[in-house]
Amino acid sequence: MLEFVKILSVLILLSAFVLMGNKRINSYIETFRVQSLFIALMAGINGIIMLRTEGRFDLLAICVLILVLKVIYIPGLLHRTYAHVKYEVEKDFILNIPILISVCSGLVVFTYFCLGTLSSIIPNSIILQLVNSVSVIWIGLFFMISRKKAIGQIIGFLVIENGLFVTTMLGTEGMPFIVDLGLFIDLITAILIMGILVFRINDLFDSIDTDQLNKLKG
Amino acid sequence: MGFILPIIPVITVLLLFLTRKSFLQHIINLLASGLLVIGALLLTYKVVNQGSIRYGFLGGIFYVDALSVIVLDIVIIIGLVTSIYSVGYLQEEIRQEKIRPGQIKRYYLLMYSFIFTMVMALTVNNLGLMWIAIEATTLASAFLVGFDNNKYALEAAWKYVIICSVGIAIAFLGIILFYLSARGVLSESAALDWVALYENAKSLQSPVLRLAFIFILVGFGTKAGLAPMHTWLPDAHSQAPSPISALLSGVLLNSAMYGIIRALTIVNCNLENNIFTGRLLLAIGILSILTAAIFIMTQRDYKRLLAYSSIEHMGIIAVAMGVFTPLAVFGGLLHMINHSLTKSMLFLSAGNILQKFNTMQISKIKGVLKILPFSGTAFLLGLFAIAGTPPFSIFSSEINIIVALFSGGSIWIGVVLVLLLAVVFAGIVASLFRMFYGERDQETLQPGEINKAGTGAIVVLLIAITLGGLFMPSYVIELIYQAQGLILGI
Amino acid sequence: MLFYAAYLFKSSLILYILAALIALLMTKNQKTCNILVNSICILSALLGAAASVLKLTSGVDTLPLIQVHSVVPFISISMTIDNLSAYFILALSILVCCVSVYSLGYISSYIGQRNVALFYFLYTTFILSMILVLTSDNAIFFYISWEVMSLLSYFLVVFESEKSESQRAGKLYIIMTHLATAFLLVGFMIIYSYTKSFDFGLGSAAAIMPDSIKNIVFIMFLIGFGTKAGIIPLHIWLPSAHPAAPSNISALMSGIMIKTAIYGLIRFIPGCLGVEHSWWGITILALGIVSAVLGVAYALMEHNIKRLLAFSSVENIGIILIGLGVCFIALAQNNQLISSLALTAALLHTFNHALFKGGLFLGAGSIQYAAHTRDIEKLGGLIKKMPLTGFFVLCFSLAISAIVPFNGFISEWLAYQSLYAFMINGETGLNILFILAVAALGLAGALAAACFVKLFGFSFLGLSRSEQALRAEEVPLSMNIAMGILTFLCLLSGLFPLVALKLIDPVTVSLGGSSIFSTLRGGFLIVYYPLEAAGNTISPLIFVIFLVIFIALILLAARVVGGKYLERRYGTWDCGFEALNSRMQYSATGYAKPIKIVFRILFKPTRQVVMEGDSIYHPDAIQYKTSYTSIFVKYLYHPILLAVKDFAKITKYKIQTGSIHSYLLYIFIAVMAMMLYNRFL
Amino acid sequence: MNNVIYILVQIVVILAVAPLVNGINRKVKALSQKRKGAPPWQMYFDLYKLLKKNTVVSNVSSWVFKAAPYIVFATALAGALLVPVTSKLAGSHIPGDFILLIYILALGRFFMMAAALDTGSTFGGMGSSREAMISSLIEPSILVSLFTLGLIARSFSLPEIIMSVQNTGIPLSNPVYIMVFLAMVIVLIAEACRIPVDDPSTHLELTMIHEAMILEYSGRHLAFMEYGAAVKQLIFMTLLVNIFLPTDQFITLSGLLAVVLSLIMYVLKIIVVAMVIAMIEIKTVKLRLFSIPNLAALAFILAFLGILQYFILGGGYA
Repeated sequence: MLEFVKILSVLILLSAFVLMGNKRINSYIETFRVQSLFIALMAGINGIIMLRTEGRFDLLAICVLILVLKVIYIPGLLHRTYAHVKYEVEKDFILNIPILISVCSGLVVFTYFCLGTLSSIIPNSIILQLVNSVSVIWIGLFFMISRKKAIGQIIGFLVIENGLFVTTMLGTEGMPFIVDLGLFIDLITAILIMGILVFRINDLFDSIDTDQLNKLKG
Repeated sequence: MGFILPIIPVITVLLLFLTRKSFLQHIINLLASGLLVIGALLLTYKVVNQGSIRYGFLGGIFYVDALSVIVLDIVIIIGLVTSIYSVGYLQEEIRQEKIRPGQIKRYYLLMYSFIFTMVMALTVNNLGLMWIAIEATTLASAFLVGFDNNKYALEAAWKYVIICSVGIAIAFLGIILFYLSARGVLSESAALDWVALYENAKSLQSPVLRLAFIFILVGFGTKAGLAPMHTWLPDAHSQAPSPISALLSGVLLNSAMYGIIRALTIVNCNLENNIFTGRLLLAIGILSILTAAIFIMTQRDYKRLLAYSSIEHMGIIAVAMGVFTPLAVFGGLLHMINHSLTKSMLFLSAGNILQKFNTMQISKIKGVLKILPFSGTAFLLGLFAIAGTPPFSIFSSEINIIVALFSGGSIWIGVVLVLLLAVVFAGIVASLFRMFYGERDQETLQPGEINKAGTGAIVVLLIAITLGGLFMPSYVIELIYQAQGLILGI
Repeated sequence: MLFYAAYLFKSSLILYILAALIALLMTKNQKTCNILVNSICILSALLGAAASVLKLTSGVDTLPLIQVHSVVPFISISMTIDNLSAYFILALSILVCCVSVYSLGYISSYIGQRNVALFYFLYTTFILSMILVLTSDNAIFFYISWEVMSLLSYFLVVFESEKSESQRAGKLYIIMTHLATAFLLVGFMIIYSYTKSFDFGLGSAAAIMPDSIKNIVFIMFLIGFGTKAGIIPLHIWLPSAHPAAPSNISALMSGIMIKTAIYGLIRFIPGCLGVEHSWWGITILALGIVSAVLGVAYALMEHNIKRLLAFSSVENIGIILIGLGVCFIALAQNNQLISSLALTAALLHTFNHALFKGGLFLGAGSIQYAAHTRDIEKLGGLIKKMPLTGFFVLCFSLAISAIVPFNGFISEWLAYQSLYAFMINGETGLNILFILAVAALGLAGALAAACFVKLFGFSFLGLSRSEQALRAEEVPLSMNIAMGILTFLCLLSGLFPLVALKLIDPVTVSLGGSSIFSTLRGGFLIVYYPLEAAGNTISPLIFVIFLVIFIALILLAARVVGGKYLERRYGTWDCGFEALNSRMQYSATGYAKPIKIVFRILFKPTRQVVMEGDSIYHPDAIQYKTSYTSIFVKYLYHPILLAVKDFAKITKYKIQTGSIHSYLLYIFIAVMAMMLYNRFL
Repeated sequence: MNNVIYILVQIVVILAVAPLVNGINRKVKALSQKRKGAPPWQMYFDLYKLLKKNTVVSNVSSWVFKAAPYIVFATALAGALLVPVTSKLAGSHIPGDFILLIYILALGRFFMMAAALDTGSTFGGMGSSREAMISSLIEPSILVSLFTLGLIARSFSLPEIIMSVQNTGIPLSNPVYIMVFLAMVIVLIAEACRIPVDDPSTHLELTMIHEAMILEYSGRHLAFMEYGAAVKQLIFMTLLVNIFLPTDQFITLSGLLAVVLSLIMYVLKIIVVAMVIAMIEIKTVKLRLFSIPNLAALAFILAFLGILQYFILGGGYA
């Protein structure tokens, strides 16, 4: 059953790549939705295992939370936000897709290389997942760097958070429940705040292109 | 006694929700900050006498010791000063019709939730919860930064939220690795309890810890405004309302630095030396000071200048922690205190200047000393203080750090530090001093202080930092020594 | 006796503090504040002088005064007074006494105009800080008081803050001095890293530190103290800062404050490091030569009296440094007699310069008080309006030009003697430097004479060149009394040099030198030096007596031979054109022009002539503008400043681009870099 | 007692000889111009006459103007005390060395320059400023040359120097002395305001320096100014003849006769030097003001080379 977990972690990484390959904001959101779904599954599997072994529900609860929040609520919220703000088709990313993709793969290799120091003390199965999830974080960060639109950056941030979730669920044991809970609350508020800010930006700047946010320099 | 500290802000927030009259809101604000100070002082007294305190309830997540109390006191005292200042500040803003009376409520709500998050961050003993609280500080203060709701403020807020969230996320990765490094050593519940971690530091897995420290350094470093993660800081500090800038600079940075110090303690204890952490911290610290020096030299906006000077001082503290000798740690902690007092004083007096002249452009301002005799003088002296000129208090901590550097063998870093500090001073003088002198050219401005109470607070701070340079109250020193012991594991 | 010294000294300190407090309290009642503060200052200055004389004559070296330790590590107040500090405090006290007498009248013109109370607060604390600098025996405390001194003097420089020149001067001053202080701090810290102590455990560092480090520390001290002393090329703050301050403050700054740097050099380099390499002394000597000549050369070009005086301070610092340099070389070759002889020359000149330069600045103050201008070109004929001031300024001018019978001559003569004593048996390479030093002293002396003929002649003699000079009248008595005392002291220590030398001798002895006093044979009135060479003897007093006799005889002869003295007053010869007016007089610019042209390499003089009118052959008016630029500012400071500024401006926008993407990229890179570091650890 | 005699001799001889030098100088010049010229002792008459005349004082001027002549003259005399005209009396001398001499003369010069500014006349200022330039340029040469001699004689006092020279054979036979001698000649010309530096016999504002300074003086003031200048000139000549052309060592006998003899020798030497100077003045033309620095530089180089040689040869002259 742990095999599923491994596969899922790979799938999550893949979804990150796919996200990087996307061109349109709507498709960002969808890809994110899919990625969150994978994570929910992963949490579910781990949860079942944990329920069997230790009889703890918290991971299952987290699974539910993820489903509710990240698969349903947040993408919907983003869709709505995006629907409100002005929308014109334009090239959203600073480099072209192939280069971005190759950079991402480079990131994965880099992460693997840098986590090499741990190989002696942590079982390989965990290293694999660790590498995958950490690379997801870097890819998310890189996504934020590479996208101009505000919403693109929110998505990137969400991907980073996803990466963090996956990392928390390394192996069988997750973080203490309260921490995960706090993480969720923070996440929600963060997204809300960012959403509100996006509205305001759109009001004041008539665009959500963050390249226009460059008045403060020096 | 400590557990009331988080509660007071919560109650305040609830009360503020209920009240409608701005008058009442001011009263509540003052009362709350006063109560906080009393509570904090009692707590400090207790800690000084009986060392660390752990509270049983909520699974014992509340924990206070000398280190957290130092930062806590800073938070609450600066909080008091700011709240006193805010009253006059907000009234003046309303008089100038920059904000609507309705916004006062929002202001206080945000401010107290901000304070609440910071108090939380400083009173929990669980790295995870501390992280949550610190992340929450970003969220609470985001709208405060964007409070003026113009293009610039909004841009600043956006950058603030994005960059800090990203940074903090990276810090969380570090915390996960901490957790991972404790696999098989500690039970799950205790695996993030930093006391437990500290006690079993020797048996944690070093390679994981090293990675963890890197992520935590970058993550909390972002909040603490260390270069090259500092980029949000000048924007946020310059665009936020002045009292909030004071809070950000005097308090928020320290709480972030607190997180780094906690992690640092464990990692050094585990590695049994400070070579690894020392190099990273020294590099980042010196880089921060250098960056600040470059930016201060040709700065045109006085609030930005102050912000960069905050970066510089965080850098100094980082250097102190990197050296990690008793003297250095002592100096670092002392520097935390002195810097927050001085810097918040500067931001508050800058706020007066801003409200008087309605510009942040240095070149547009003349004759501050004539128009604002008190806050102008405070600002001038404060600048000398912040640049590390004796007899002000920042000098006394800087000298400790420098001595530590030189006696710790890293002479050349010491030389670089001293010269960089001098350059920063030169930069401040060169770019900022012209606004103090000369006749006032705007006839519309009539001399005289606005915001009397606030100015009073400023003057009190000024006196504090002037005397603090030569004579510290001995129990403060006692407290610092305790914290130093905790950090060094003596 | 020693007990009394400490007692007196402490009481004078307390009095200064009292004065400061009184100044703060009496913001309303400025007149009484003026009188009260000054009288207290005079009293405490006298106490201080008495204390230091007692100390110097007591024969005991160090006398600990105050020890207060604060809870903060390394922050402690610890004051000790030894012979060196006692000597400098003596100079300080004498000058402070006179300046305070002067201020009684001088500041009365400020009453109502400016915040006199604030001024006096700064004034007294400034004096206090200088005393702390001179008495602190702990490096950190020294550093603190040094910085406080700079800070207070900065506030005094910008006291007349509405003038943009004061602001610029203040900015330049505080920046330069703070940068210099950083070097000092580095020096102290490096010493600390070896000795692990901040006390002036004199000579303690010498044993432990390796040579290379000692050299570095020496350079640090040289830069640090050199800037405060205003040696060329670190002098640029000085000619702008001294004129900006009120004149009585300029007197203190030029008379004492820049001497604290000399104090520091003597205290730390022989005292703490121990001089082992001759090149230290050689460097200082060379710097001294350059400062002496260039300083006075620039002074000659100035037409603002106070700028002129400031530049001449640079010259005198140069002369002092020549003495110090010789002293250090002698120490390096441990030739005690010559070293102490040279040190005596330096210290004596320090003292003398405090007297006459203080006096000259007071004179400049009186001129401004009376004529409301510092521009020589606008003055003239003042000696008829204000004869006393004129006479005193004349005496100071003679003294500073090292002309017999005033005190300046004695110290320069001693400098010559020490050079000579060295050359008798020094090695060739050094001797060439010494000869250059001799030439430099001569040139500096002559140029100084020219410079002060210009100052005196153009401001006091001839016709008044402006309205306000015409309307000038004699200044209040107190101001003249102050200058009178200083003149008297100049003459006294010029005629009876041994008075001063007796006080210097303990200093040189306590600094490990051998007493030159044992070799001062002859009567009390004659300075007599049998060195290895045959004795060189001078006695100014005898020559003054001769001069008086001769003048008497001449008058007598004239009376006898030429009969009664009949004088006819008539206009100056005007070549038969219409009567002479003030605009026909020679101008100060014209006066300095020959030398400007001779030394044009230093000044890069520029001029522009504008002919107004239709034909250039019959111009209605001719405008003649001339100016000069200091080569140091032009070729040393401006380039550096510009480079730094441009660098900062460019990098500023390169780093803080305003684009959030680049900001995120920084974080990204930071993490990656650290992870790599960790990987390769 | 000795001192009294010494002082008297000094004063008398110097006062007596000083005007003669100018006279001879003028005479030689006159002859060279195929003129008969005034007798050599003309200047005595002039001084006497000036003393008897009553004086005109500019109504612009102050006490400095009137004090200056006396101070100039007095300082010149005081300086004269330091430069023994004969070494036969120099056994006892009054305390003072050549540095004192230079700075005493500086006192006189200071007042002369100041007084020139006192009348507010353009000529005065011009002369004063030129004097300032020349004096400051020539000062290093004087000091360095005398330092050299002082080093050789191991003493700064001029009598000692003169004594020491006498037992080194013929001074002008060794390079050090030659260099210093040449330097001193230039110094003398500059200090005595002679062509090519200055032209004492002109009143053309383009050329005059010293004359411009004392232009406003008349009557007894002028007399003392002139006399002072003459004395000063004689001081430098005396240095020259007694140091570089010593003759006293050839006078073997002692007592009063020796003194008289050496004084006669001295006067002869002075006359010769005066003539030589006159010849130089005849042969050269007045330099442009701004080529005088070159002359001064030459003097300094000579002096510097002199002392350099002294050091290189290891000071083996004493």
